[in-house]
Amino acid sequence: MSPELVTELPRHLLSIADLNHDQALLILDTAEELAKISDAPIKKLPTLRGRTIVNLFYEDSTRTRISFEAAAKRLSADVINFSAKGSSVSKGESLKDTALTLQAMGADAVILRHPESGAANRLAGWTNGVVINAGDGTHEHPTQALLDAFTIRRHLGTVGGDLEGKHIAIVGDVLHSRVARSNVLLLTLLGAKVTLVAPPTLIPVGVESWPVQISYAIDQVLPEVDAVMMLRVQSERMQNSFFPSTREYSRLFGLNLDRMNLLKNEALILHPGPMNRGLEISAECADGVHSVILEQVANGVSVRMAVLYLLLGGNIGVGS
Amino acid sequence: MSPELVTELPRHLLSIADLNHDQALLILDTAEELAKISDAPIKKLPTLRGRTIVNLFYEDSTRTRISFEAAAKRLSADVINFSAKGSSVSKGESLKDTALTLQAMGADAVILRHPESGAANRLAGWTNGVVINAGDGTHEHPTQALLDAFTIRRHLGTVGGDLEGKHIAIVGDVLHSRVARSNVLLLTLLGAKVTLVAPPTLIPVGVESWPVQISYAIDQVLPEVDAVMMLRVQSERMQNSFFPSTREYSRLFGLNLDRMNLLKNEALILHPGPMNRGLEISAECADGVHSVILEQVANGVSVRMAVLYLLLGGNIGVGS
Amino acid sequence: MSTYLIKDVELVNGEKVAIGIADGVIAEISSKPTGSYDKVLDGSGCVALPGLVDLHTHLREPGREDAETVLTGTRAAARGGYTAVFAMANTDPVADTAGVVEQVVRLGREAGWCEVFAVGAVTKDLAGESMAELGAMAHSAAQVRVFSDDGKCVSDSQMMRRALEYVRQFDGVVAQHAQDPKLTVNAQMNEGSVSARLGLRGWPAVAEEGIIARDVLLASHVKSRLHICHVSTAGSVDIIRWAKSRGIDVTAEVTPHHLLLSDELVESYDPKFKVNPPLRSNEDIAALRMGLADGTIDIVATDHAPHPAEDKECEWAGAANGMIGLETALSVVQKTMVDTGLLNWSQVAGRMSITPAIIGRAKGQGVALAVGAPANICIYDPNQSQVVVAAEQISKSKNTPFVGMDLPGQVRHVFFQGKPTMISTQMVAR
Amino acid sequence: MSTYLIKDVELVNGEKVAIGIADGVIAEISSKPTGSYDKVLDGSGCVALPGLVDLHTHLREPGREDAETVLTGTRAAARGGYTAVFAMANTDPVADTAGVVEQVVRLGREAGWCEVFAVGAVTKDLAGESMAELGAMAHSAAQVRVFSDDGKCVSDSQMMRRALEYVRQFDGVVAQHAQDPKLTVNAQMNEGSVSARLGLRGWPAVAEEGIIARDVLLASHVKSRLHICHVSTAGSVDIIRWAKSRGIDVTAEVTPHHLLLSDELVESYDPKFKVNPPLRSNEDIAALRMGLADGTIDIVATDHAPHPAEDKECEWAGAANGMIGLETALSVVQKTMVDTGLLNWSQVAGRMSITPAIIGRAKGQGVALAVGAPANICIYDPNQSQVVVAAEQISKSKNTPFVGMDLPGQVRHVFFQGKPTMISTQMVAR
Repeated sequence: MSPELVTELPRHLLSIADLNHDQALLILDTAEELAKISDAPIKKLPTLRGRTIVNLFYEDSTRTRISFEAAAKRLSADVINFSAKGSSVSKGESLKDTALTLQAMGADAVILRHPESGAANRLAGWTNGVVINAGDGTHEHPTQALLDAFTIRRHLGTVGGDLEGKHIAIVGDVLHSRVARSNVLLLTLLGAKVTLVAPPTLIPVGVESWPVQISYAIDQVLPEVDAVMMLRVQSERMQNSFFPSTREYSRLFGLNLDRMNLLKNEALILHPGPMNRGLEISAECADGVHSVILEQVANGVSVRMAVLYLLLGGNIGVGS
Repeated sequence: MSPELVTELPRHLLSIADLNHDQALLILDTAEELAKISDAPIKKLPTLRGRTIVNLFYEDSTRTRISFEAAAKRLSADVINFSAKGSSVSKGESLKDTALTLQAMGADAVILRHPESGAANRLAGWTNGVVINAGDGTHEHPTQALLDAFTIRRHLGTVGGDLEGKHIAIVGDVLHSRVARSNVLLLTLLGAKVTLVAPPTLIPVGVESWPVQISYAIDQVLPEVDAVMMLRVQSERMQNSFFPSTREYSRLFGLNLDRMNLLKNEALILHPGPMNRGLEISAECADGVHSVILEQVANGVSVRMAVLYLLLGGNIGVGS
Repeated sequence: MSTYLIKDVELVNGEKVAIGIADGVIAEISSKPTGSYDKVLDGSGCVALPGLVDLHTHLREPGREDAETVLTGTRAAARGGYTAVFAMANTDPVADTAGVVEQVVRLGREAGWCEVFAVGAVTKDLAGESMAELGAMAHSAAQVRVFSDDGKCVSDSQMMRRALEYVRQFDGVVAQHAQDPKLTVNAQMNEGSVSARLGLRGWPAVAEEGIIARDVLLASHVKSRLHICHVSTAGSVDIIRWAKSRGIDVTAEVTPHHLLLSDELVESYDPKFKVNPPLRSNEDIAALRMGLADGTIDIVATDHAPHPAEDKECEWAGAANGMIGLETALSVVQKTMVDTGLLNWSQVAGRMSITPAIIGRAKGQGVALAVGAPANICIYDPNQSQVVVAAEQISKSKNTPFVGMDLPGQVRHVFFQGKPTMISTQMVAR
Repeated sequence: MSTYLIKDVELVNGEKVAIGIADGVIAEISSKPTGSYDKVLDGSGCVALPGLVDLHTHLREPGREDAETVLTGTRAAARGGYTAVFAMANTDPVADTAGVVEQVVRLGREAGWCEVFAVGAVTKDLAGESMAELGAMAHSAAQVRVFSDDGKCVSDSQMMRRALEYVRQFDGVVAQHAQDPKLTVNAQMNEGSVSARLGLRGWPAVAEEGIIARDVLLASHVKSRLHICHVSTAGSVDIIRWAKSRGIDVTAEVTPHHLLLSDELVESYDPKFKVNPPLRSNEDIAALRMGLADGTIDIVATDHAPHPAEDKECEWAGAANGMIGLETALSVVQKTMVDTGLLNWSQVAGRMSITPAIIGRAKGQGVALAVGAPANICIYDPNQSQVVVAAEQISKSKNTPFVGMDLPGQVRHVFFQGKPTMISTQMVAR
């Protein structure tokens, strides 16, 4: 892997839209390389020794924070966890002041999870360090999409290749899902066909400009896809009449045993977690033969290592 | 007074609109005749001996009920007071059943006060007796208008004549006022010019079809009128934002000493009562030299005697 | 199943034919019929229409069987020439679950007088606060496609938006009762010169028009299908015309009573003229007729609203809103639209049968008469006339505003799925 | 009072003249001036406009003097060529009493940079629940004629109706901030393809358009005067055009920023582009320009909304809505409307001075330049251009969205009631 390739990546990872096809593949390929380390007896590379990475989390997300932390530590970086409460919206310390503070403390990278869309973009404007978006509001969650694509490629694609010709359904609350936004961008960037399945209330107005198909009939879509990604649905959406009841949502859009049987044999079931078992996905599906949900978690560490490696590694090659 | 004239009146007195110019004058002239009885030592005529008149009051109005009762008794009729609670709206005995009951009891006339517009019209369809509207909702109160016209004529008009050329302002909550509706009809029928003065919120949409002028500036109107009739304003109208506050209402539309001084010397101040002193009228005005408010009350009995006499008296002449 | 031949009847294009009916379908339409039929009926002087379809009927069952039942209401519908009605959701319990809509459809099928489609409530208990299980109703045996809180307006704009979006997934339509509740608190009649005189609280046209304007804009924004119930004002017609010119997917209905009766009738204070939306001005009536003629208003729907006598024999404010209309609808349309030259019979068939069936996705209904089509037929004699007598209405309730009026036309024969429901103006026992 | 002669300036009709100013009025307009004057100013290359009138300015005083004061805001207005501004009511305390509106007008008079008219709140504390004492404000020394809850919508339709009716008694106008609150809970930007991509909660066009549609219908029903603040969507333009074609007494304004900036700028997530109503699509911008050109939109108003830096230096959702605009308004109008050939200078004078003064009943303002007219004059050089620098804005707040843009034109001299507030692009000390 040459230094030239590494420098192709953008400075920050704020959105999948910042990546082109080759850059996306580079991350996936690097993750494949780095995944081997996880299988090695000593799961550690010295690449980021002496670098300081801050996990700046304005939302609780143990799963994502630990994944980034593990990834950083396997690259020998120093990790500082900063669980911030509040935001400008709720009048805590301002994000800008926090950013300047972290920079003064010498943070090389800030991994930001924030309840407001665009927070990572704002942060990137206030800091010299690298900013990695670990989920901003209902905007994007690029490393989740990368780990999803990584997982799908491992099962359905070719090593080093993309997802050309694959058909993936994303089912559920697309409107409020940063996972869906990043995945739509990444999966289509990699050549896959994407179908969104959701009640029309949970699909954003303006979706016409997205390179996807829309369906309201999950039973018609499932037999045709190579993978189905179930999105978490928050039951409080009911109160805003996005749907009448969790019962109806589950009946119309939930993945259950009958529907799982509509899938092709080799089709995958993904879920970014945490799951609402019994709402968007039944236990049989979550734990069944199609499910790669736990693999997604494992792959998350590799993909995040790749991202940290490529954004922070500078001119240090793998294994150097 | 010939029997022919008497039979010219409509069967019921539901609305001033049922009267023509001559009929209205007949009532006023008859009231003048009957008023003399009030000055006689024995204030009683045998005209309606043996007749039964029911005061059917669905609203508390001691003032109007007593006035009708006195009028009926001076004509020797038997009076039954029936204070009904509720209506079809609030699910008491239905007005129709009450009407049929009264008819079965031999009532010759029903004097109806009711919170709903049109109740008198409905009653007239269910009974053989005479119906006199003593105020129905926000529709009409014909005897009030007759007593107002009677009072004005006594001061400003000619005996036996009408109100041709007189200019009368009606100030206040025209929208909700049955007094205003009856007065607009009667005063203009008698040749007077009528100007309504009120905030636009308290003038009904559709007023363009009324034979009146509209003004929002009481100070401009007062110097021009021969009489000003102040309407009762209910302070709860404020809650529905017909006006912002009683303070502002009073400042913009209330009759106070300064405004009273704008009146011509001979101009009259009328009020149908009960007054909200300090809101639509100040004490100085209510009790001042222009006020004929107490005369209105006294004249009410004469006018109501005339109405009962003419509607129920059949072919029995005055004093027979 | 008996077979029938209706002779000497005119099609809507004026062609004189005989129509043969066998096995539930139209077996032949011909000037020289060749089939043999069990019974021959006289169609002379009559026009043959596809069975009428009413998109807006209150059958009152379950809950107010004292006013109407599915059986009595559909029988009245058959008498009026209808072969399908859409039963509104404001029953007790409200038709806001799969169970109730399936029950209503089943009662209709058992009664056998015409087809009953159920309208589902948009919000639970018509309360306007949370969405009913529209999907459950759509996917139930009742196959609901029309959703309405009729009688109440879906006034919360966000709720209306969500409902419009949500029904798109099963090709549904939200039928809006357009009435801004804030502008019509305790409203009694059209706000205008008559209400000013009568002292009855006004129901301003803007309360209808403002909601329609908002809803066409919402439908446009979320690209959904919207239907406007009982349009009653000139301004509403204007707004719908504007919306259609912008390509917005909106349809609209007008009732027979709004085509004929004006608010001047309220001068009597007789609640038989009390209806919601209220009777409007003569200018409104003229605009409604023009709107129906030019297609701005797509259909006629009755808003048949039965009420027992005691709910009308009281003072105006205490009386119930509503008028029955199934049995007189076609006659009123003839009087207001056909005899005035505004519509021909082909257009009447469109506005009272074909288009309502399309809006409601009523399969097998509203099909133009043709060989092989379902035998849902209304044979109507426009040359008769009759004075409306309340007691002669076969609806369980008698609250017709047309009582005493001389209305043209008479339904002579009606076939529903190949079986007669009326022959020679007489109901056929089921 | 010194006398002035502005030489070699063009009138809006292209005529080259000199304008003499004495005793607060225009003493002469002539190609060969005869009077003698204390000072002579160069007007070459400039067009002479009547002093601009802004119907929509947030001066923030009382209550948010950290963002702007009457003094700083009117000074910024003078720099932008304005001789009158209408100060919006959403101060703290709210301008919902005679006391506050009189205070604001008095502060304006003391500052002396331009005339300040106070806008009164429609409802007490802008809460939308009960009517403020509109009559008291109208009859106060401030002589309020424009009433607005700007920043909040008078969303209750009955309240809006009453307000429209009530202000008719003193020839007032209700200026509506059209925003259906139900459709815009926590809304962040225009709802469309950009919001879909950015994951920012949508502020749908229909939330503005639905209120405008309702309000023009209300104004029509009660025959009152309505003004629509900061129109931002193509649909709104269409509705207002429709309303005007029906003779409804409605006027409307557009802001400079809605004429120039689109929602694509939000891709930066930089809150300097956060404003309410939000920046819209390019189709909307095109429609707004056409609407302003053809008179559907009557005027340009700035919605000058100063905010301190900390209210913008945060994540998008936490940032305040609003942009300053007084100092750049004329340049933006030149760029979007004049340089594009959509308006000539005479029409600019109409839309930025004469008509806003008429709508606001601002006596002595918005008077076309003529001998004897009040000397409220803006001498503007359309041939200059300048890059907008935030720090150079003299408003107390620097939140201009135009920062870094090269805008045409420069205000050279401004006279307010015969006294210069700006000479040769320099503010004149008061």
